[in-house]
Amino acid sequence: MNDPRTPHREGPRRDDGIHTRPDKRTRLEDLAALVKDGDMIAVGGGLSSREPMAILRALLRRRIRGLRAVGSAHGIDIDLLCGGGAVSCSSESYVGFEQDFGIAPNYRRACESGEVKVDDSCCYTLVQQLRAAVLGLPFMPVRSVRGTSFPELHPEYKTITCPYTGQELLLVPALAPDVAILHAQYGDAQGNLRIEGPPVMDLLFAKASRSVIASVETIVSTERLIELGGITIPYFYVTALAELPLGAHPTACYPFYAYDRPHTALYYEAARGGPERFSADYLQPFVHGCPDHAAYLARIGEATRRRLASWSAGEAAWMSLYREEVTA
Amino acid sequence: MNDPRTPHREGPRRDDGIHTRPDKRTRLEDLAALVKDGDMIAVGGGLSSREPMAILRALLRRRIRGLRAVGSAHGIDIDLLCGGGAVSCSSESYVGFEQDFGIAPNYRRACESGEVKVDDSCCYTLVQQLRAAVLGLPFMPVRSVRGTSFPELHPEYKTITCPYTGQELLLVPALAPDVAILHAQYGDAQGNLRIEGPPVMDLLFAKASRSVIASVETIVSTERLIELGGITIPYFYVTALAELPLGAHPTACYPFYAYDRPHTALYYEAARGGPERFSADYLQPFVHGCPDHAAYLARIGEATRRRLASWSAGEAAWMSLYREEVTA
Amino acid sequence: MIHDCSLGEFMIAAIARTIEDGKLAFHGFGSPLVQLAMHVAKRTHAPNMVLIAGATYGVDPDPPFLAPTSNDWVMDRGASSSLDIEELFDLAAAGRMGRMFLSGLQIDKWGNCNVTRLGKSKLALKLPGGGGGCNLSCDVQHLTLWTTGHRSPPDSAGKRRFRLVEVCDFVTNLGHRTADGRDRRELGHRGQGPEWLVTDLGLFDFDPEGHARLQALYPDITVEEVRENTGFEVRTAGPVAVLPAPDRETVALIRRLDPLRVHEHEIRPDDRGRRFAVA
Amino acid sequence: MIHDCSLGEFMIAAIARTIEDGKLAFHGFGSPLVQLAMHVAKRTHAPNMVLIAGATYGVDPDPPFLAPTSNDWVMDRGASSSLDIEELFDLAAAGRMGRMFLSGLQIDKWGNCNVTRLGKSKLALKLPGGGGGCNLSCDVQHLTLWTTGHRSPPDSAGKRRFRLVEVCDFVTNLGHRTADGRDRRELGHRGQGPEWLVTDLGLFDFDPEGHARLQALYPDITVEEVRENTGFEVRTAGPVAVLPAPDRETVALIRRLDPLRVHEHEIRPDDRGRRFAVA
Repeated sequence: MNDPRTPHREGPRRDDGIHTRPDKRTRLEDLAALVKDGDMIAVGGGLSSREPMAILRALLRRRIRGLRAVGSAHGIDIDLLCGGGAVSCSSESYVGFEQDFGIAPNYRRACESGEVKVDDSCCYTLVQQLRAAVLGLPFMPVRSVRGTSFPELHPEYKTITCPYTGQELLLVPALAPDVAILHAQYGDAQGNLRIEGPPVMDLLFAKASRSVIASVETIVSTERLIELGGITIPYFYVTALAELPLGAHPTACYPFYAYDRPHTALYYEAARGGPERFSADYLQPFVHGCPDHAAYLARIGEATRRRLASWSAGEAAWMSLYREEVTA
Repeated sequence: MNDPRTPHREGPRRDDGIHTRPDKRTRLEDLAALVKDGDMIAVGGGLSSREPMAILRALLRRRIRGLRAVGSAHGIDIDLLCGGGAVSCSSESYVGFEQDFGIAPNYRRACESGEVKVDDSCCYTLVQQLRAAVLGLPFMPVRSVRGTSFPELHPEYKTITCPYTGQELLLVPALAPDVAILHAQYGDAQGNLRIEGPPVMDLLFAKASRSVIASVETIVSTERLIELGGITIPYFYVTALAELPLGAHPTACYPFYAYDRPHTALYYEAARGGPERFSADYLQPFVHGCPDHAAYLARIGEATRRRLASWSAGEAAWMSLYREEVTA
Repeated sequence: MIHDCSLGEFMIAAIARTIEDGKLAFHGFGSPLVQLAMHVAKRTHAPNMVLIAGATYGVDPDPPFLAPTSNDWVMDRGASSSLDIEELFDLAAAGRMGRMFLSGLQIDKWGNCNVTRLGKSKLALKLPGGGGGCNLSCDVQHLTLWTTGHRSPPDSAGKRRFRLVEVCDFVTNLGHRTADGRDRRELGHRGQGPEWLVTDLGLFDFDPEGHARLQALYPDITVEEVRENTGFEVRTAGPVAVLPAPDRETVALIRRLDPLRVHEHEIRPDDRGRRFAVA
Repeated sequence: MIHDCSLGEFMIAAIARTIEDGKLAFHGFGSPLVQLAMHVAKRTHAPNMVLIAGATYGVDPDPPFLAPTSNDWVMDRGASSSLDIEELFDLAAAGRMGRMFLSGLQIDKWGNCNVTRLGKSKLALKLPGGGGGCNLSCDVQHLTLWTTGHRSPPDSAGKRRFRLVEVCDFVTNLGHRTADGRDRRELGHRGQGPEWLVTDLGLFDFDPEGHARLQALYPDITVEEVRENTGFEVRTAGPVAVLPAPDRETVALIRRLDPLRVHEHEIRPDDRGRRFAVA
């Protein structure tokens, strides 16, 4: 506490979820060290876009265990964490590879074996629970969900009679993840982030979580962020960040690169082949066998980077990235 | 209802608050006709910026009566409506002219005479009530407010014991205004709006209200809105709009023009002088004596428009608009 | 010159016909047939529909081609604006979303869908999960259900695993009645529940009790085939019609919208050879 | 060369000293003294404060000059980003806002403020209203109260209308105890209530009971003057100190930040002649 009667002295800092270190840049390994065994994590991006894959690989290299994953529509990110043995509970609303490849193999195996507790949720239920955390409320009301099987999975939901309408409403409790793990196109040293394209749940995750770690394609000046169109997530939500070009690979991070569908096909085949094959054909070459992000980039190769950047050459070039034969 | 067994026929349209007429452009007078006696209105903008003054003047010319005004930080907009006899209840959180001129004279008189029911609210209480409307919920919880005098003014607030924490919480009911009245810098024919600078409560008003009417400085193409930096309020929230350059005068609408402090001083002196003086010195010349917006613009004069646009010439020019002597 | 069309193209047209003009409609992700149906509707009979794209939440996009994944910048090219996830679901919760499309690995007679798990007490197969389907099934005014897996050929032991089942193992998305038979109208939800069910065999609506009711068939399908492949009693109301084939313009439009034939991924390999004369 | 400063400049420095580094702080609108205090703090001892501007909700702005109105683009020039109104109040409600500044036409012994109305049963004077003060007084971790109207000279009948009153006619912003004496801690609010009250006569903190307690005086003011101008018992804890004057750099900074002397509007005309030597 300051004392207005005397010149200013720095008081004790209480943690109130406001992050104000003027320079939050750090190395990937130090970023990953901010996630602890057993943490509830919220992974940004969605499906095949802007997943913080480089950070997730670093978590697996650290042999992290017991994560509880919450989020909406996910795919290779959560499947990889499951395949690496890092997850003990999933409250995601979707983990899969859409109609293109289908069911998520590692996630499915981990759920069916009992290694991962199946605690499925739904997008809006999660939105309301995260909102409750953002608003500092113990719960949020929801009209939907009643009548489905979800309340059986979630004894923490409560039913009340609305004092205004006399109707039944569901209450869902606040959900504050320990760490939000995000990948953005741009950031600055202070931790301001600029996300281009669909933000998915990233902003909500950033506001609801106790800490936020982020990788970005490139760190620029604050002025440059504003020139580019403005800041999506203000710095005071962000704990630390690292510059990791191609940090979302094999998911997309436009405008830098498109979704790497052939790599995802390779991943999927390895995962579908069972734990041993997944370990040998994917985890070893792309995760544990790469001591750092530079080694991963070298493994992926410059030709891949050029191919994925070619989407911007025009519709034909873009479409050719997704042609059937490419996935063979 | 369509029938997938047969070729398509247009079914009956139910009002679900989605506005899809492809061309929503209209004249100011038709826009104002969408507000009815007794409506609950939410006026966009805040304090000295982006108030939809031209629409409010048109409402007074129509001799509208019995409006209930809800909103956060307001000044000349609500004071003018009160001075014109249009308001019967105020749930605003603030109506005044800050430290610069002080108490709002017409608003104060109307409250003290009993003409306007004093139903003051607070910014976040309103945010939560509007949010409840946006979310289709009967209420939202609030932790604050308890212990102040506001619950005495608002018997509709309810207190509950939180089923999660055992703590007391306040519930505030949904508030869905009949009409949101907004002024934006840009719009297109479909009704997309682009607001530059602080959006205040405009977006929340647009989402919570049954209909949305807007004036804009200039109507451009949808493509141009995107080039300018994107759409703030998507078209399907918007009922109708009119192009009214200088439609926020005497409040600011940057980047087009700054706040007209001398005009506001003139307004304030007239209002402080009592109802007769306000009618003679302000309502007559600037509202009832101007049959339309063009007449108002002529009354204000081209020199004023040039003066207010001069802010962009640099800090010295900008500051000179707010020098003390200008207000004399 | 287009003379015939595929099952996928036929289904897209059938789904498109369930979409009204002037309403806000949303497709989820992983559902190219529905994505295409919405684009067809917008470009034919429903020009004033508000088309919200799944995953990107782009408003009225005009993608140059369909990508094999929904959350791709391809999919929101040409959008005039985009919603965030909160706004999208708030619109539904407030009763402002006119139509949404849902499916499942199990769909029961009341239109409940299961995309969560097979196996009631013991987990036999973990499915990907329903995304926002649970919430939207309650909130959205009208639902169109669809599946490309109605046909359930017997396995080597002669046993069929039905897609259309008597009771779902888990109710991810709410239909007209809960697992214990409660009418959804008692629950006070915003939405009125499933209105149509479009399958690879035919079209169902729902009777006043909330039970699926066969209304029409593809030209190459019989009522008997539907009965064989359905895990619940197949009710009808009078004679069963034949679904109208799409016209040539609609088929041409679909081919232009999906040059990579992404939607064929949703069609079972056995059904990819079915051809239908266009109208 | 700066040798002395005005009451406004002295008060700005005193308010600035209540602001911590590394916290999120917010000034409302219509309060130039507080706006300037926040900019002074940010540019001196609290460089890592998150400075949120009232009305514009700009984050860390650097206005070229103070405008006479808070919701002016002048006021958010140089901001790196801006919050919307929901986000700003959510931050407070979640206990993440470190400090806010509140005032009133009545401030009572518990730090309750009235900006709504004079007259208990009958409305005698309608005040502008509290904006978001009611919510923020409950939610924000620490409050600094301020007023430039502590001095309450007697009117022609010899009667004083106190700014610092025994009981507010209406509690717009919550202090340490409710009108009926309940301790705010019983209410479970996020915020800890008023920490400091800076007036034109002196500085108060609050004792363990939650009652205002005189801590320090301006160099030209006596305890007796404070008693005469205060509507409740003036408590003290030991000897009353003299407030430290701002240093020359701080005074120069204020003059650079507010070339139009907008903050003088807040100072009563009688007090505009008070001068103080700088430190």
